[in-house]
Order: sequence, then structure tokens, then C-alpha cells
Amino acid sequence: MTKDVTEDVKVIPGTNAFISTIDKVVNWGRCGSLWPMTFGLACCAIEMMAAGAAHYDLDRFGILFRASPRQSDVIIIAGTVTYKMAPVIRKVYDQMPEPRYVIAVGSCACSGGIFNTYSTVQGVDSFLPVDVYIPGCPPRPEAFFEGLMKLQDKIRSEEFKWSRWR
Amino acid sequence: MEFLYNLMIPIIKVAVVFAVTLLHVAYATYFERKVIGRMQCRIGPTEVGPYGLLQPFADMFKSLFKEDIIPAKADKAVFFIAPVIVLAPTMSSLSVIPFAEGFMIADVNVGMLFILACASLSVYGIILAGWSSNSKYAFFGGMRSAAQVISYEIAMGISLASVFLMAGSVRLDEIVKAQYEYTFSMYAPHLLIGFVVFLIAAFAETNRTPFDLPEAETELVAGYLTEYSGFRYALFFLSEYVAMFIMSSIITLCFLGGWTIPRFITDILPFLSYVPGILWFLSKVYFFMFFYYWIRATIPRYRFDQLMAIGWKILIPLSLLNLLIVAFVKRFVID
Amino acid sequence: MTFRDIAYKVFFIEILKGLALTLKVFFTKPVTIKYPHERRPVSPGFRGRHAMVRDPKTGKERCVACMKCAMVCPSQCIYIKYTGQEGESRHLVKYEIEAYRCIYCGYCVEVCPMNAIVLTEHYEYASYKREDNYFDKDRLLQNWDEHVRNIKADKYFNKFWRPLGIDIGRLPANKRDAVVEINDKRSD
Amino acid sequence: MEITEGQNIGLHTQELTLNMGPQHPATHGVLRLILEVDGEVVKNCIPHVGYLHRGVEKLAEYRAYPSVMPLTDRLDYISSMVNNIGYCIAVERLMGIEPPPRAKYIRTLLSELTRISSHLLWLATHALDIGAMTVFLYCFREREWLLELFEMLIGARLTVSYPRIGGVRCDVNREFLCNLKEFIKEFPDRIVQYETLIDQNRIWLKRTKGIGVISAEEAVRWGLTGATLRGSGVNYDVRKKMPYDAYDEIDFDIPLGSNGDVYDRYRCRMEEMRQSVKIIEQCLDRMPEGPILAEDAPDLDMNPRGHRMLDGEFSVWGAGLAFTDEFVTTPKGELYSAVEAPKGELGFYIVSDGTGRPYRMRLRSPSFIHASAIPRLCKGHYIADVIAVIGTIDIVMGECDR
Repeated sequence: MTKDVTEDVKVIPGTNAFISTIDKVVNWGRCGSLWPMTFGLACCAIEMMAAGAAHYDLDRFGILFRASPRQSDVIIIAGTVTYKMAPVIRKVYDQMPEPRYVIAVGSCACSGGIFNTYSTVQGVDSFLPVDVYIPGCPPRPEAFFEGLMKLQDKIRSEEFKWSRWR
Repeated sequence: MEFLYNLMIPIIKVAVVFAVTLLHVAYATYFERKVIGRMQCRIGPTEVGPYGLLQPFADMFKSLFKEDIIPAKADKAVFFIAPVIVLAPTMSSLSVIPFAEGFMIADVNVGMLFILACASLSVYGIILAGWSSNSKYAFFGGMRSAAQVISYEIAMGISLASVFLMAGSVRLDEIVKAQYEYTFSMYAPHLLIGFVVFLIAAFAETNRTPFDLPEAETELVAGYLTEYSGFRYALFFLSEYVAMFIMSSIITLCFLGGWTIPRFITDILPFLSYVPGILWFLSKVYFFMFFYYWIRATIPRYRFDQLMAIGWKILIPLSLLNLLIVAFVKRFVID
Repeated sequence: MTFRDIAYKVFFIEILKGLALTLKVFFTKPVTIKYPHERRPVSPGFRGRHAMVRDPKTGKERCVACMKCAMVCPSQCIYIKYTGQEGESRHLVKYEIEAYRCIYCGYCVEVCPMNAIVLTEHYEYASYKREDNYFDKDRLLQNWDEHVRNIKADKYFNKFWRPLGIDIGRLPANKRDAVVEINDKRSD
Repeated sequence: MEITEGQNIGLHTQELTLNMGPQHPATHGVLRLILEVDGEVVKNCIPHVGYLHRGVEKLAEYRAYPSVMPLTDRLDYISSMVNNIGYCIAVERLMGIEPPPRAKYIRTLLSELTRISSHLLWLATHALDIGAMTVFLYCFREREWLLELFEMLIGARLTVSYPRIGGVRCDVNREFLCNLKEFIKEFPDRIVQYETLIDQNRIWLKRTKGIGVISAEEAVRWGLTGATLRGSGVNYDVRKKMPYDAYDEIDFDIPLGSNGDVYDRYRCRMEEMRQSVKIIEQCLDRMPEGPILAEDAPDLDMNPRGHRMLDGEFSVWGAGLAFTDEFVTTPKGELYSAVEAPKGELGFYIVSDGTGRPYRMRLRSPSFIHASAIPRLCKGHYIADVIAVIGTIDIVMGECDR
């Protein structure tokens, strides 16, 4: 069944086609139902709510806000992260099931923004693996959508990200 | 040969019913999002597949391939089995629902009682889910659900008892046939109080707004579902929508004449009698599903103690009153 | 409790009214803008991505390194380096904006005496890496080119270069004539 | 509300400690409440603040007066315009600058627009917390309209930084005024829509009447302001008592409640929205022509007389070094100035040491003071009522933690 590629690596013929099909289906599913967590920190959360409201309607993309981290796929860091809040965010992130994604929205979450102080984390990428950064202070809901679509693009190109935890 | 025939027919029926129901559940979520979206000036899912029609499948694939988290301090065995306890009775109660004349999986003579029993069984799953998660929010959700389902089941049972009294049977198909004798070929106008009580109790029984306290998002995060992720969460989700389907079916069967349509309509438009009964049945069921969503889009949520007060102080006396009146009328007027 | 109250209670009048409203909205047209397919027009002067104006005559930036923008910037996200001694003209060496630190208050646009910096109406520039939106001088000029490419008119005017209603005598000479020609530049 | 004590019937019961927040869908940001509950009844409640402490007051000490304004935007981010105006008024009083009348009217108009947008967001989240999710969407529909108006005016939707010390940044244009007129014509009907859904609804009444009751005297003692105070029947409004901008020339009423419960505060805010529409109409009618910036108003770089070149390589972190005697300075002294923000009385206390930067800026933020009253309001009620109480005091953590 197996075929030697080099000395150590063996390949089962035909699996690539199979795996890439599964990849496609799974990634399509993930793109179509990215559930973010209802988690607002500051100003950007208001624009996040506006993005979910009637004029923009995140539901069109199959995006539903879930309150529990266990059921959400993406955590949207919308607002200033302080040193007091950072452990909480990390804990919430750790509670999310794989695969999980992080979007940093707005200047404060991306880099600390205007608040270059003793109490503010200078960018959530110091303690979370951020997938997409959305600039703006706060970003328009459209910019928010664009960030989510960038994340979907990223998910679409993922490979083999369904086998590790199942 | 006859044995094979006897075996095949139920299997085909089971396959059809389950396929219909699962597809229904998938699209009930889509339908809900669309309906509520339109009521809120937005449009609901559109981007996944044409008109967003593949949305349920995207959700399904996603939750199938999510990581399955079991909290470290959870009671593992119970945590595992709770979604099954919720789903299994709910699905099995589908087997006694007559979708059309003679179209039911199991023709049992206590059909209605079987459904009631199953409905009370599935609440154990919710309690266990809340308890085994070892989370305070989940625990509150489970407790609320237990109290709520138990107290509303009484009102529900008593209001159904008036239907049994009128029909003289607890077989669902006979209840439908008995209704056909009446003017509108349904019990709803005659048993108005019972109908309203049952409707309200059905909302509470399925944990829908305004009685969605066990999973009240803004109070208890996600209630008993708080710790469930991925596929296990999807099972709860599935059983909630199946339960809604069953409740709508019971309302249709017991109060709205099931698969029949009022006789005066067929008198005027005779060609309507050729339409298969299952279509009438499903259209009535879907109207109630729509009503569920409609209510969800319109009114706020009760508080826990108020919910219990309504159940015990208003609905149960009302349903008892209804039963009394029906018994009286049945004994002295109809007979 | 009046008769009306009792009637409201028994017949669920207020809930029926609510149901009627939601049903009415159900049959009206939704207000949703289907974003990737249709966009709401951005108001002129929206404070979006930064750009440095490319002078149509020289093809270079207009900045004279006066440092005013770096000084007023509340989030201190503008980094400038220049050469040139006191008394002679300065030469801009480095002009960098960290877009992820910027808070889009538009102070730099307003304070710039040369109309060299502008916040364009472009807002879709989310990125996968934080470095992607660290704009240096060339990138800022490139942003300007990208922005100008979509403008049909010959001239560009940002309303914060010369705020409406402010006495013209208060403004530096360059800001009084705030319009930028963008036609010449397109040839290169 | 009666609470049966566990000990009285001889059973040993233990109170459950429930941690609500900072990640909780109903705590309006990052408020954290530690609830001690007996069953579902809240026996004790300890609010924890500081999860959004960003050091705004400290940051203000390192910035020139005009550059502090974007910081005030992000205090109460729902009503950033009022914060800006409050700050500008404080600095103007400190510097002795009088803004021209047109600027005053524009500010008044925009304060009220902001008040509407803030109250809409309050209603949206309050109703969503109690379970009426459609009200949320309807409120955001109108709020989007308002944000569009702000964008038309200044180019930003939320964090506007619109006013300037001594006036406003730019004049209102015709497009803005046309849209605004359309909005205020349409808006009262929309308020009726929200009221159709919740005002008389039996569930809403049950959830809000008699919850979080606070008497007038007690409310004053707790230091409550704004609609949270007026719901108890105390007629205190900074717009009337200490008029600023053009409020003394405008005729409007202060809606008052009587019971001091969640429902009365809800009614107060709904009426305030109607009053705001009335104020905007008057502002539009009476708005005079003229300049929008005072003659002696400083520029953004605090430099009225021309520009001083700096030497050599310049590091932005030393920006403070640039302010020398040549720049506009403020007289020494200290000052407290308050405006009526949608949440309550928003005060700025500024100490000036005679340079171009505030020596100390202290904020009297209504949300912080209201947050301290949460335990008083929700003790003895159910968990679900805690949500209603958080909603009714209209807390914004950005302002509370600063």
C-alpha cells in the first residue's frame, strides 16, 4: 500500500486527494459558521455590536455570537486590554475548543494605541496568537467585515487541521 | 415474504420520518434565523450557499470537526451521556406521531402518554448536563430547567386531559378523527382555554422565549450548555429543535385537527381534499414553528420566580377549570 | 384596575400589538447593506488609511519635516527623521506611521502646514501581520497613489485641510489653497 | 422582599459565590460582580472595577491641552461628543476663552444627538439583557443613522474629537443639516415603535417595576446623577442648574420619575430622548451665523504666533520638551467644570501649573459612582434582576475605570 518517497518518508497513494477533499469540506464549514464570542472590552465592542446589527448583519455570513467560550470559534479582542484583564482573556482563550482564532480589533488591541501606559498591554499579540489585525479606532463595521473575510481566507488555506484533536 | 414485508414497511417509515425530521431540524435553524432576521430589519444567512441555504450544513461540519472538550473537574461519564439522554427520548417520541392517516412508525394505543413520558425523560439529561459540568452557571441552568419542566408538565397534562375527554381516547389518530366531527374540524375553538394553556406550557417545556431561562444568554451565559462544545453541543441543539417540532405536532394533532382540513373548506373547494394529508399536517406544524420564532422576536424573558408563579398560580388552576368545564359539557350537553 | 386593564391582561392586547409590529417589519424591506457586494458610500473626509500626498510637480512627498504632526499626535505614532542644520532647508529622511497605534483623530492632517499628510477614505486594510501596516515613507506615498487611482475628478480635497467655517486668516499659506492636482501624476 | 433564612428552619445551607464577569454577556464590558447567592436570591454583591483602567488621567498630564481631547473620546465611548465638549468647556473656563454663539449652538445640538445615541445604546442593551432582542436591533437601526450623521460631519463614527478649545473643528454642512432634519422628523415615531414592544408589555413591567428601588434621599446620598437620580424624583440636571453652551437659551423639560425603580428610570430616559429632539429642533431654528472658533483660541499645536523649529533629530517620546514659553500657556489655578453627560454629571477637575499641559486632570465619572451603588440596588433581588440593575444604571466601563 505504501510507497517510499525518501528513505524514511512513506506515502499512501491516493490519500492526498482524499485529505484535500476533507480539508476543503471542513474548511468550508468553518468559514461558513464562524461563531465569535460575545466579548466586548471597550469602544470597538460598540462597533462590533453595530456590525451585528441590522445595517451590517453578521448573520449573513453565518456568524452568531455565542456567550460561552466553549461554543465559539473565534475570539474578537475588541478594545483595550489591561494587565488586569489579560489573564482573564488568556483563560477564556484557553477554554475555547480547537481550532480557535483570534482577531485583534482596533488600535488598542493591536498595539496599545493611544494608551501607552503602565496599565495597558501593548498589543494582544504579546500573549495571544493573533490571526487578523483590524486597524481603526474603532474600525468601521465594514472594516470589521473585511477582517473577518481575511480570516475566512486564512481558514480556507488551512491543511490537515482537523485530525490532531479528534 | 410476509415477514419481510412487515419488517420493511417500518424500516422505510423510520427512514422517511427521520430523514424528514433531521432535514427539518437543519432547516428549522435556517428558518429561524431568516424569520427573526426579517422581523429585525435584517436578512439572515445569505452568504453560505445560494440564499444561505447551506448554512445548516456548514454549522454541522464545523461542530463535527471541533475539539471535544471535557472540563477537568466534570463528571466524565455523566457529561458524556447527558446529550444522549436528552436526544434519545425526544427522537423516539417521533415514532408515535401520525404524520398522515395511517402514516406513523408505531401505532401504540397510548401515543399521547408515550410522548408525555418521553418529554419528562429528556429533562433528566438537562439536569445531568448542568450538574456534571461542574460549573455554577450550568448548574443554575439545570436546576431552572428541572423546576420549570416539572411544573409546566402538570398544566400541560391537565389541558391535554380535556382533549382526551372530548375524544374519548389517547390514541393520536383517534383524537384527530374525533376532531373531524366538529364544525371547524379542530378542538382549538372549543377548548380555547386548554389550547392557550397548552401553547404557553409548550413554550416552557421546550425552553423557548419567554421561558428560555435555563439557557438565558444574558443571565447564565449559556445555561446548562455552558461547558459543552463541538458535537455534544450540537446534539443538545438538535434535540431542542426536535422537541419544538414535537410540541408543534402535538398542538396540531390535539387542537388543530392534524392532517385534516375543516370540512366547510373542502365543501367549497373540493379539489383540496386530494392534497395529501401530510402537507396539511406539516403546514400547520410550520405555522407553529413560525409562531415560536415570532414570539422569540417580540417579547422579553420572565424571571425565574415569576415563571414558577405563572405555572402554579395561573396555568394549573386555568387548566383545571378548563377540565371541569369540558367534563361538565361532555357529560350534560354532548352526551 | 379598570376594565381596560383587565381586557389587556386577558386578551394579551399589548403582546398582540408587539406581534403586529414585528409582523409588519417582517414584510418591510430590510435595511441591511450586503457588504462585500454593495457598499455604503463613505462620507468625504472619513478618517481612514494614512497617505502622504505626492506632489504632482516633483513626484515626491510634500513634507518639510516641521515636526508639527509628531508633536500634536496624541498617540505618538509618527516617527520623523531629517537632516539639515538650523537656517537651511531640511531634508526628510524617514517618515513612519504605525497605523496600528494611530487613533485616527486627524490632528496631523489638520495641523500640517503643507497638506502633506492625509487620512484617506480607504478603510479596508486588515492584515495578518502587525508589520504590514507599519507605513514608511514609500508605503505612504504608495497609499496615496492607490487612493488617487479611484478618484474620477482631477482634483482632490480633504475637508480637514481647510475646515469649513474657520477664518482663512488663521491658516498657513499652503492650507488656504488646499486642493491637490492629481491629474499630472497619473502619467508616470 | 422577604428572604427566608436557612438557619430558621434548622437546615444548614451555604451561600453560593457566583462570579459574574468580567467576561459575561450582560456586564456591559468588563464589570465584575461577585455575587453571594442563596438559591437565586442575591445576598451580597461586590463590584470589582479596574479591568479597563487605562491611565487616562495620567496620560493627560503628558499631553498638551488639545491633544488630551482624543483621550476623552475614549472615556464614555458611547457619548464621546459630550466628553469632548465637557473637556473643552473646562479648558475654556481655565483659559478664559468664550466660544462664539454659533459654536455654542452646534455643541448643544451635538450634545443632544449624542445623548440620543447613548440612550439608544442603553435601551438596546438593557432590553437585550431582559430578553427583548428585537428592540436591540431596532435601536441600532436608528443609531446607525446617527453615526452616519457624525461621519458626515467629522469623518468618524464613534470617536469624533469634534470640538476644539474655543469652538468647534468645522462648520455643519448642508448635507448634515438636511439629514438631521429628516432624522428628528422620523425619530419620535421610532420611539413609539420601541414602546410598542416593551412599554406596556406585561413581562417588561414585571421585570422592571419594583426592582432596584432607591429613594430620593438615598440616591442623593449615594451621589447618583443623571437619569439614575431623576428616576427617583430628584430634579437635578446640570443643564438647568449650571447651564453651559446654549442650554440657558433653550426651553426644555426635565423628565422625572417617582418610584425610583428600573421602570421609572427607563421612562425617564425615554422621555429624555423626546426632549432631546425638542432641543435639537430649537437649536436648528435659532442657530446664528458667524464664526465657529474664538479669536483667541489656541491652535492644535498650542501655537498662536507661528512655529518654532526644533533642532536635530527628534524623538517623539520627548514631545513634551517642545513646549516652552513661546507657546500658549494657561493661567495657574484649578477648576472644576461639569456637563450633563447621558450617564450623569461628568466633571473635569483640572489643575494648571501655568504650562501648556494640565498638571493634573481628574474626572468625576458618573459610571464609577453608579457602579458603587450596584450592591445597594440589587441586594435581595434575584440574579436576573442584577442584569436589569446593571442595565438601568447605564454603566460604561471605559469611563468608570478611566
